[in-house]
Amino acid sequence: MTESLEKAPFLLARADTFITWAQKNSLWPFGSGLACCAIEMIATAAARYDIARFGMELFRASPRQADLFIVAGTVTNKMAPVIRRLWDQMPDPKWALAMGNCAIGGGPFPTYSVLQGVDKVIPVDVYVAGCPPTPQGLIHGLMTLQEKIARSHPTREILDPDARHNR
Amino acid sequence: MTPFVADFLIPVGKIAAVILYPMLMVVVMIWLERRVVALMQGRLGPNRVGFQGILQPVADAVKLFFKENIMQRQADKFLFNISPVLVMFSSLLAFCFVPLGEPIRIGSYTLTLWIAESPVGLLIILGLSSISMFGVIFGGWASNSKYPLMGALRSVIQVLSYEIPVGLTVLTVAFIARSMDLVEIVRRQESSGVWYGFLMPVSFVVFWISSVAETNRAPFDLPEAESELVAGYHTEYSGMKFAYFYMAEYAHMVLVSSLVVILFFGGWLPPFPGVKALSFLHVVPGFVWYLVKIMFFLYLYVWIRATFPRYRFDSLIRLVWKWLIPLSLVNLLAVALVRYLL
Amino acid sequence: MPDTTADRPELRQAVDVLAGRFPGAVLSSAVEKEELAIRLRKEDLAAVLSFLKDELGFNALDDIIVLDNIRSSGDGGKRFTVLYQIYQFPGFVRLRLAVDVGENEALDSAVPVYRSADWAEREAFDMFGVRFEGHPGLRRIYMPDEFEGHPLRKDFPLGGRDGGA
Amino acid sequence: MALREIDLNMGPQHPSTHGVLRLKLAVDNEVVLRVVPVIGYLHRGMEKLWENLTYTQVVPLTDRLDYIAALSNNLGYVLAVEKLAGIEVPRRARYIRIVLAELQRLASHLAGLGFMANDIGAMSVLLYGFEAREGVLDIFEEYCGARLTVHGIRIGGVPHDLDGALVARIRMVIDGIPKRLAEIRTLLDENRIWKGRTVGVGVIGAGDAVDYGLTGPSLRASGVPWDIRKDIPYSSYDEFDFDVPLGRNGDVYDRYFIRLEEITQSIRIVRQALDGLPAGEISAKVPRVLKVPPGEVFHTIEAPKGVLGFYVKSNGTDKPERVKMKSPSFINLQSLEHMCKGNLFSDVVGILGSLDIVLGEIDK
Repeated sequence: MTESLEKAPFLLARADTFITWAQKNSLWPFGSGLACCAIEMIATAAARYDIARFGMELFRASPRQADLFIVAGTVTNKMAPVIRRLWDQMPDPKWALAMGNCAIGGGPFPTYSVLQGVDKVIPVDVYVAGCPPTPQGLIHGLMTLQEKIARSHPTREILDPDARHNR
Repeated sequence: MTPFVADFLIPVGKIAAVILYPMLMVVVMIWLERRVVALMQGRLGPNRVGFQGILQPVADAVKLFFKENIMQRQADKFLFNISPVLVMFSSLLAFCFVPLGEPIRIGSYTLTLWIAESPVGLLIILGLSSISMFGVIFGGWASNSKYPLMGALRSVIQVLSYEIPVGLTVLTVAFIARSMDLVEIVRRQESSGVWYGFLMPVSFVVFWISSVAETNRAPFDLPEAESELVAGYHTEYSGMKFAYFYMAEYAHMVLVSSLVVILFFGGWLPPFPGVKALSFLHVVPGFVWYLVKIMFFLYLYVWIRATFPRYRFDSLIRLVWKWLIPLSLVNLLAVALVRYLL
Repeated sequence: MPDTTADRPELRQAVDVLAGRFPGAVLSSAVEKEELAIRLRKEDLAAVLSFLKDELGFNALDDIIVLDNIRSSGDGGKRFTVLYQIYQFPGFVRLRLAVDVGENEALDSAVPVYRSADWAEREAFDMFGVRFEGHPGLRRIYMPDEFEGHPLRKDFPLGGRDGGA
Repeated sequence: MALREIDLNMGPQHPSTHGVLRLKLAVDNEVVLRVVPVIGYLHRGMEKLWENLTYTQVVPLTDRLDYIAALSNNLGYVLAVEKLAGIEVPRRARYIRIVLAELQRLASHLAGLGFMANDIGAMSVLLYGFEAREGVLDIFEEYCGARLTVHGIRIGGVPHDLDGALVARIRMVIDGIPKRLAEIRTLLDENRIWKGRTVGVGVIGAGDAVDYGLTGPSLRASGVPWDIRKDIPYSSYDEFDFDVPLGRNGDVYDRYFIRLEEITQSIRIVRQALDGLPAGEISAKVPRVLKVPPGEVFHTIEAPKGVLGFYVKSNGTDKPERVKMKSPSFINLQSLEHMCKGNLFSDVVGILGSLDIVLGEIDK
């Protein structure tokens, strides 16, 4: 089954385009702020930068309804299990964005209590560097994620559930 | 007109319309809300997908359709699955009884702009909107989680309390119109020459406030108060089931706005139906007047949401039991007295 | 810079009153960088604190600070020094009380005197392992309960015991 | 409706816990019986880290404590080190610091008011507050390139001078703020729902407030006149004319009002500082590797959240022996249970918002 799908028949390709169009234009972020970066994340949603333009202003408070996990801030060892659990509570398809140096690799805190990079507990799609990244930086990261989604093939994952894990 | 068209195509078309029309209104409403709230807050709002972002709700719906449906292990599976359907179904069903205008004559055939006409249409709609409350309760309870449970509890108390003033004010309209048929109510407003909203402002105000509360909208959005209860009764819902709750909420708002327009603002009648000098307003089709009025009340919803903080639970209940219910009782007596004397 | 504490007669007086009231309790007192610091005997801490609060009007506690003396106290000194930073207002006088405490000794809790000492003492316990007797719920505050060791001790490595997570 | 007591877990991920605070609540239906805050989910081991860094390297890390008011943290730490090392800061630098610190207070209060209003359901106020705050962040960006973690105050002085263009810009921004405040006040001040949610909610009396060690706007809302800028002036604050607004009832509404008033006072101070900006150096001569003679010092300043203290102990090397931070939010949060008990569940988020806590400085 997988081989026959490699070539992506015409109809499936159209379906992919349609589904990814919806997915990339309706990325509802999970309203999870951890530290400093959360303030810049809110600033990105506020009037000056307004990610609502991309249809992303519906910050969902419940992980069940979110598509995008913006890990905004320092992840400590105490918080890491919670992050993993929230990630598991999010329904597929889902994406993660590591915002800021702390989430990417511990940032300026090489200490006993800080997790050195959130990619140790959840898979990250896009990394946005900065301490904290500016709102422009975050928007660039979000647009990069949109491009990544546009290149994905959701129909394959629907027809072959194992493909999701090989993504 | 062949019997095939009259007996089969038109009913099917109407059934399709009764699903499509609310859905279309929901799409417009979601877009309107996000744009208008954004503009009120000095933002732009969705403007990337389609013309001015009008396709944004479509993208959201398609995306939600392809999301995973999470079912927790401890949830009551039957109730958990049935409640979004119940909510959506009752909202859509209510639209069967909402007339969109006077019957249209096409040759010998009369096309009615409603699916079902009932002498007690008003009661049925009120009953159906109460059924949607069960969806909320079941959903909150079946999730087997604390925030949804608290949201459901709040919803029960809130909706039960606010049903009373709604019922009492609807009675005043029925008294004056001597009918519970929605088409008849509009016709009476035409013949009496004055919209009931101006005749009975107290009824209108009480009905409008209570209806906003019944739809769980700001400032009465306690059952899904985000800063307190995360997402309220639908916290555990994902994917399409969540979309049902989400769309049903907007469908309910459209329904309530339609009711307000029909009961108090003359439905599809142009302004001042009795004034001869303004008869040129009849040039505009009734349906347009109807939509414009509904849009105005939907806009009010959005305006209120962008302006007011949220009520606290005790003051919410105090408002209804100490103010709205006594007020609507007095109002009912006054209307009955006037009706009796005239 | 206005001098807030040094050479204030009433402060001198306070030290004298303290020394008179609790003979032997005041081990030393010094004004450094315009701040008055008094070193106390461990046993008298609770009594001195409540005396300072009730009778001299030091009505608020800023913070409880712990120092690890492992590098400097090899010669039989005690491992930790606990500093109580208190102040009074109106009047705006600051005072620092210092108490030495060994690794296996416990201090009297300041919570009955200053309610704001609650979390500060939990922090001291979490970070240094200093125990406070009479505290209403002495448990870790920052680190998870199952964490081993006390991170701010000088012999605790920066990256953690397992060399960083 | 009698319901048995429910234990409710709020956080560490919850929309209104301002980050990663966790509250263990016991509620009976809607009435709060107990509130136990659990903190430490953002504990980054700052104090341990500081002991391994030089005095100057610590400064940028203080930005990450109270990240809504980074410059106030800079100022608190830098003043403590300067006091310990005996560095005399030029008067122009002190004035520039005051301009920056007061702008930071303004930005912090605007954000704080917004979060508080958002918790109570007035979503638009958050966006109005943030829009007004953006103007201040623009100033910081022009001053040193960063928006949030500014690192705009260095040991010995400030890194950059205020030139004419920047001064003009600051004047323009602070002239625009009162109009923004008026918008917020129109929405909230006399709003019945807002007053119902805030007046008489989360009351803490003056005696209890002092007993719990409350500081900052939350203490002044209870009517206690305790503002370090006035009472133990630091960094030339004694040369400025400003008022300390006081509340009467110590409820959420008063805390909201105090913040509004403090914004007005901050604007006053900034205007005075810009008008009287003295000429001269912007930084003292500080050796590249700063070695501080042995000693210890505890210095406090009035940060936007309350009294911020830094205890610095030096051992003669270029690294501090111990730096301890007394964070205002850490102390203020302790009084949460006192304020919440017996109130409704909905009030907890409002009270928490009115305390204006930042987890970065609580957890360090």
